[in-house]
Amino acid sequence: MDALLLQILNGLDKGSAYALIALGLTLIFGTLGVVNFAHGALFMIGAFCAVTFSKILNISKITLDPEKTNFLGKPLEIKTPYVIEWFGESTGAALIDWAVPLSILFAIPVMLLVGYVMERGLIKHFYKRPHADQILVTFGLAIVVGELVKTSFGANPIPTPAPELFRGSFDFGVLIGMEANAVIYPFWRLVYFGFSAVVISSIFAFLQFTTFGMVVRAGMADRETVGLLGIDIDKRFTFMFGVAAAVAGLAGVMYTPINSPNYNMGMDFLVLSFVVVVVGGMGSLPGAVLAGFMLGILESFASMNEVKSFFEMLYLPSIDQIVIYLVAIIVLLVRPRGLMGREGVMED
Amino acid sequence: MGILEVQNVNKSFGGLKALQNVNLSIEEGTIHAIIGPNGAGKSTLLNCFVGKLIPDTGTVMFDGHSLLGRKPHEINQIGVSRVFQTPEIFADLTVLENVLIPCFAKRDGAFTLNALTRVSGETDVQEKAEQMLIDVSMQDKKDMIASSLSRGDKRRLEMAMCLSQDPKLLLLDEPTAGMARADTNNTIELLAEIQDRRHITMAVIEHDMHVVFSLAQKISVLAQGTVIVEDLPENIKGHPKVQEAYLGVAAS
Amino acid sequence: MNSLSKKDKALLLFVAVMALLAPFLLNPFPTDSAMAQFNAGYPDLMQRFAIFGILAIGFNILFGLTGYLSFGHAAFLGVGSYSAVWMLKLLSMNIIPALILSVIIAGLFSLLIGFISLRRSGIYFSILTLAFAQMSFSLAYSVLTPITNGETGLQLNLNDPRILDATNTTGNLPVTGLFGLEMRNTFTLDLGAWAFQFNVGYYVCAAFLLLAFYLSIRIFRSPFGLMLRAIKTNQTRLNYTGLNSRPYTLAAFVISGMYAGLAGGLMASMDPLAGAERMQWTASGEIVLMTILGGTGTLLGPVLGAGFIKYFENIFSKINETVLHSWFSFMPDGLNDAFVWVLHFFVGKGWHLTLGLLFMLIVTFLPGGLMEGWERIRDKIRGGKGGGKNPPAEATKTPAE
Amino acid sequence: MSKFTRRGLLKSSAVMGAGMAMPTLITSPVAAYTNEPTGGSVTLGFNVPQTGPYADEGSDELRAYQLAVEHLNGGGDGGMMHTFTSKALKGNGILGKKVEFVTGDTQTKSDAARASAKSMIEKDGAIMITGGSSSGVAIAVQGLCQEAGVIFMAGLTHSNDTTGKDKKANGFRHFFNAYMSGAALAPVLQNAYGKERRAYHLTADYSWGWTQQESIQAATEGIGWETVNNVLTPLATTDFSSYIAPVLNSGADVLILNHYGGNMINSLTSAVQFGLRDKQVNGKNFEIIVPLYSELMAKGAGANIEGVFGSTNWSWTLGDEGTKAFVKSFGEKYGFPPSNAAQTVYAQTLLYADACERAGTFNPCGIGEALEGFEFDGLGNGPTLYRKEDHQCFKDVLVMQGKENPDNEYDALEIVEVTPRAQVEYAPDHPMFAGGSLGKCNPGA
Repeated sequence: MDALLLQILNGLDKGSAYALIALGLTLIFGTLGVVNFAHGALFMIGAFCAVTFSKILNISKITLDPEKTNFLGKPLEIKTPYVIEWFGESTGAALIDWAVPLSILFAIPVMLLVGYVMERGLIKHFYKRPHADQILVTFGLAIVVGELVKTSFGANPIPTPAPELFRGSFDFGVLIGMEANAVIYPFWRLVYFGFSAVVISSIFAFLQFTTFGMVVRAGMADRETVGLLGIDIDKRFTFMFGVAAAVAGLAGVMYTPINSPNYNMGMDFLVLSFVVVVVGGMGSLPGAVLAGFMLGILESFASMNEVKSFFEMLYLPSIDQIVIYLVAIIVLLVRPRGLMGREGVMED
Repeated sequence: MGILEVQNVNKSFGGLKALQNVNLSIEEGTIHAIIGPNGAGKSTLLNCFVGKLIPDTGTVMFDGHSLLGRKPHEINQIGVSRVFQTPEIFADLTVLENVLIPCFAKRDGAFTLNALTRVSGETDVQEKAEQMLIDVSMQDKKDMIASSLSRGDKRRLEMAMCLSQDPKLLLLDEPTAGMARADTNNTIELLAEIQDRRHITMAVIEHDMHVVFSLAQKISVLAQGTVIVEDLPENIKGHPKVQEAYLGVAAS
Repeated sequence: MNSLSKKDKALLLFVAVMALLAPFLLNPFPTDSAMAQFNAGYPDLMQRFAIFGILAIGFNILFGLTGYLSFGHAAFLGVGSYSAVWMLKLLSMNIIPALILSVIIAGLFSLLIGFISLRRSGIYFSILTLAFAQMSFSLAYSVLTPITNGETGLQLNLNDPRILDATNTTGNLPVTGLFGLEMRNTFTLDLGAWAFQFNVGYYVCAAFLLLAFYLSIRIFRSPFGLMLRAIKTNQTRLNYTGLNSRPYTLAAFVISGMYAGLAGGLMASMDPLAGAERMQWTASGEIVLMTILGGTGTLLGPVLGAGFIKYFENIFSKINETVLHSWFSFMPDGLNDAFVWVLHFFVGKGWHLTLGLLFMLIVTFLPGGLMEGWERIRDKIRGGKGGGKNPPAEATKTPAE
Repeated sequence: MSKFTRRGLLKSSAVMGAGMAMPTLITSPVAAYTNEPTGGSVTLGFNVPQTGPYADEGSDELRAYQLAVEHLNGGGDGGMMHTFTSKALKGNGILGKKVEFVTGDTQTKSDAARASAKSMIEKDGAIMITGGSSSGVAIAVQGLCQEAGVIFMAGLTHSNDTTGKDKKANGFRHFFNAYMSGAALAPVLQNAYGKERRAYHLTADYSWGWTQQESIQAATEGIGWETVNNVLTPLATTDFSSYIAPVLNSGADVLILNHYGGNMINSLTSAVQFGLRDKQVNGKNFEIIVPLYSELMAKGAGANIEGVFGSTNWSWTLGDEGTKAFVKSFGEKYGFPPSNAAQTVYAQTLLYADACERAGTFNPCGIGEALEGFEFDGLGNGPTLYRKEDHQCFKDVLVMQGKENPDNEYDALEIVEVTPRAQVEYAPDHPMFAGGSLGKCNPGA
């Protein structure tokens, strides 16, 4: 029971990352009709916003320590971050410690700008082109962005820890009346889950309850008609592209303490997020979220030893290697348009 | 016995009864028009003929075969062709290729792995297709990409594609919808000419009364999912039931 | 040969001449010159051009004609390779049985996957094929290691049975051959400052490329090919024309799967190792990119696209700073360093960056891929009188600004 | 100007007669071995990952290779050439020929690595291939070099198979292996954590992971530890939470992570997040072990590695003369200390060149003989042997521990113990290495 609960928590956590990325991807599909292979890159850019921000906070004044020497026998350089110089030891250290959450403030404008530039500068020219061309150009963009990040930050993962306050874990089991140590869960992962819940519900609320959102939804359903009503739908779609980029970016920012970011993380998530979107059904936002959480939870279950040995008895060893794809196949065979897909979206 | 016999067909979508006890008989060699106000069930009925929809109850017999449960391509194989409201053609292919495809389908059936012969070497099919284009006077446009044709030419091409299969029954779903007057008249002429020369049975769904009364030899009036009148054109004009059905609609 | 039109015969002849003269054409720079780095006329890369050309031609029969975008085609390449290596291990170092088995197994495998995946269309089909290929990759890398040798890839061993071959007493692995003709044999022609390499394996691959290309022309021009193109443009009309699209798409899928199997078999025949990575989604993606880059639905485009990507992968990745310095050695030091500094982002470990940029540039400015570029150049040369009767389908689309 | 010589396997040359349209073909004598250098230079092929997750490791290897070439050609301060016990190298290239090199990208994929190595051999006339950052690649390229008839000096490869079931006569490995990691770690672990421990393994689900898990399990069971479970994790896993979560309730009090690179960074980060190291199980502190360390992994894992034990091939913090000389010349050229991958490939390049000098030829068979059973010192790690039977190198192995509060990013690991060579030696027919044979050396041609 406690093992199941643990894996449900894990699944929700993985699912939140999948859902956030898939949500942005579906927004772009739905509003602009563009297959965006650079969406994983947006996630990665978000993560590197956090890295950059913490690097900025760590810009240091260098003084030489005449007593100590470095490995070459030269005087040792002592680095004091300017924020500590300026704000004092405690405030400065706290700022550095809170780099990841603080970088959200940094990432939102950056991601909106990235989204805007990407849509106006490139994607716009590909609305009427075949999906294959869109794939090629966005994939090219993803490679370029990845390589630029690699050139500036290297290929090795960069540790970006959560604030001291959220490091480590707490006993979730005790909270719900189980025995001690039964369900231990890391703080930050809970923060991540909570954060994504807030982002997802804000997006839905925005689309559901604001006039802007309603127009966008109407545009997703029937772009031409809304255009005929004299509404400049293009501007709104550009904005939605920015929003989708920001959602992916924020998912990336908050993900950095869970896994140290590297330049290739976008590609790792790219294929998976496409599977999530398609299993959810093309053009359906709730579908994307639902599929994200469903695949996250199933993936977690599949890694349980009991589940693995059960499938091994059925001559399906290493079920955790293939679970996502197997589920995708089954869902698509049972439900032709995924969980909640609309008819006619990307079916030809 | 008509070539197409529809008996007691019912079809509902959720609570909405789209067709109720529809009976219809289309005589071989005639042009039969199905008219009715918007929402009368004309398109639903047509879709039941071609395998796109399956009626809840009732039978649709064509030339001795039941059409129910057959897929569109199977229904075509037994001699039913269809013209769509907006022409469904192979937009990326040339006009000639558009006509070649039905000719091959007629000759080779639903699937043939004919991968190593040359299209241009299949002289029988080529000749047939070219002749068809001459028949609809499009031979000078045979190398154009179909998407670049005018709307009237697209309709003409679609008919040529259907006719090249020598169908026993040609279904036309609002063949003149959205056409300019001149194009409409051309289409009427074309259909009349085809009828004259080939004696193909046609079922026409049409809004435009000018088209209906220029062509039809018999007319069925559909209202609220049932056939209210089936008669010769001259008897349909001024028929009280028809007036009743169209009142309000006709007024606007 | 009445089977091809004059134009197609000319095209086939052109490809044949190019393939025959590739060792010269791909080696334009003298061996000792600084530009020799750009030479691609060595056996391994020429073999790869031919093999990936076959792969892309096959993929184009599916994607270019029917519009069904398979994102899992690398699985068939991998299956073909594994089958071929197993034949080389068990039966004989002669590549013929290996190639036959790889085509058959890839055909069967694609029949199975195609049968299931083709129940859906559009992106749903793409994801189904992707899922199957990723499952194949994951399993080949891990649990199927007894069959695939996982991480390392399936290799030959000294103590493999090879029941048809004479016992090997040399203490070295036998080499692949075609009835005694060794694939690795290379004849080097030193002509002045140039050295041209003629490799048996390459010419075997080139022969298969020509065969594959020839078959692809036949398919393109056949009624079957016409039906496939019809599927791409309007399935509704096709169905109302009495044709069942499923067997057509499945046949195209299996044919292109067999092409991929042949390519995989040839890869294993040239270099007897089958790695699991050739089934990964990135490998499938590469096939898609090759085809789009070259020109989807054109006969020659996919071959060009394949050559383009393989050229960058193998040539640009090998240009390092030392090579750059040697190119600009005629410049004064500061300028030399500046040039090297700028260029080093695009070569060596930066070759991905160049590739990504070129993808973007080509698709933005040449909507029809490399073939469109080729046609534009040809039209320029002909001074506008070209154009031809059948403008490419792409020409009707709005070009990017 | 770089010069690239290219030689095929069947040698022919054509002489262009002045003004003659037809070349006259004259068959020249068959070369004695593949890519026999004929000009004034010799080309080495450095095949390292330049794209993908191990690109930084590849860059570090390339730096070391360039340094080695510089030293071989008499440039720089000569580095470890002066501390090397064999004095055959004179700083005038190899056998009087200037050393040149070509580089390629393995992409950490067997296929790409082989393609890259082939192009070096076929196009650039490379006489030796070296490098790499994973066992799969090393084994694949080693096989290729055996077939092509050139020497392969494996880079970073830790799997037992490289000099076990997949060993080849033309291939040599300077790096240590999984068995050695286990043998070196076991006594340290026993000292630190006692004899009664229950270990839970998470293992990357491919052949390197399996051989390391097998080796570590055998070594830890040798000191009385119990193995609770071994769970295989897919290579593509990025979030290990679902594998880490059940560990705490499994009754285990030690977690062993048989992961490398990004996998290891992510699994260790997850394990620390789940608070495993703050817990007490069976009345003992819960511990984590990472059998194979690298400097880049330590850097990527950040503070999470504090106190975690592992092993490496070499460390720049060693105090011997060879290490000092190498760290000095590397540090002065690049501004930071070298990684153990860098030292491995540097030492190998020198060893290869030295073997050529001692053998008096570039013929792979001659070089093989010169390297087989070769004993030397002065390249770091103390007295070292290249064993004849399996071409595995035997030398001291370092047990490392993550440092608390490191001074800088290059100082994240500290040496806990230098395990003497005798302790990590094993018989050539040890069951973990059984099943293959070297075969005969192949000079190609």
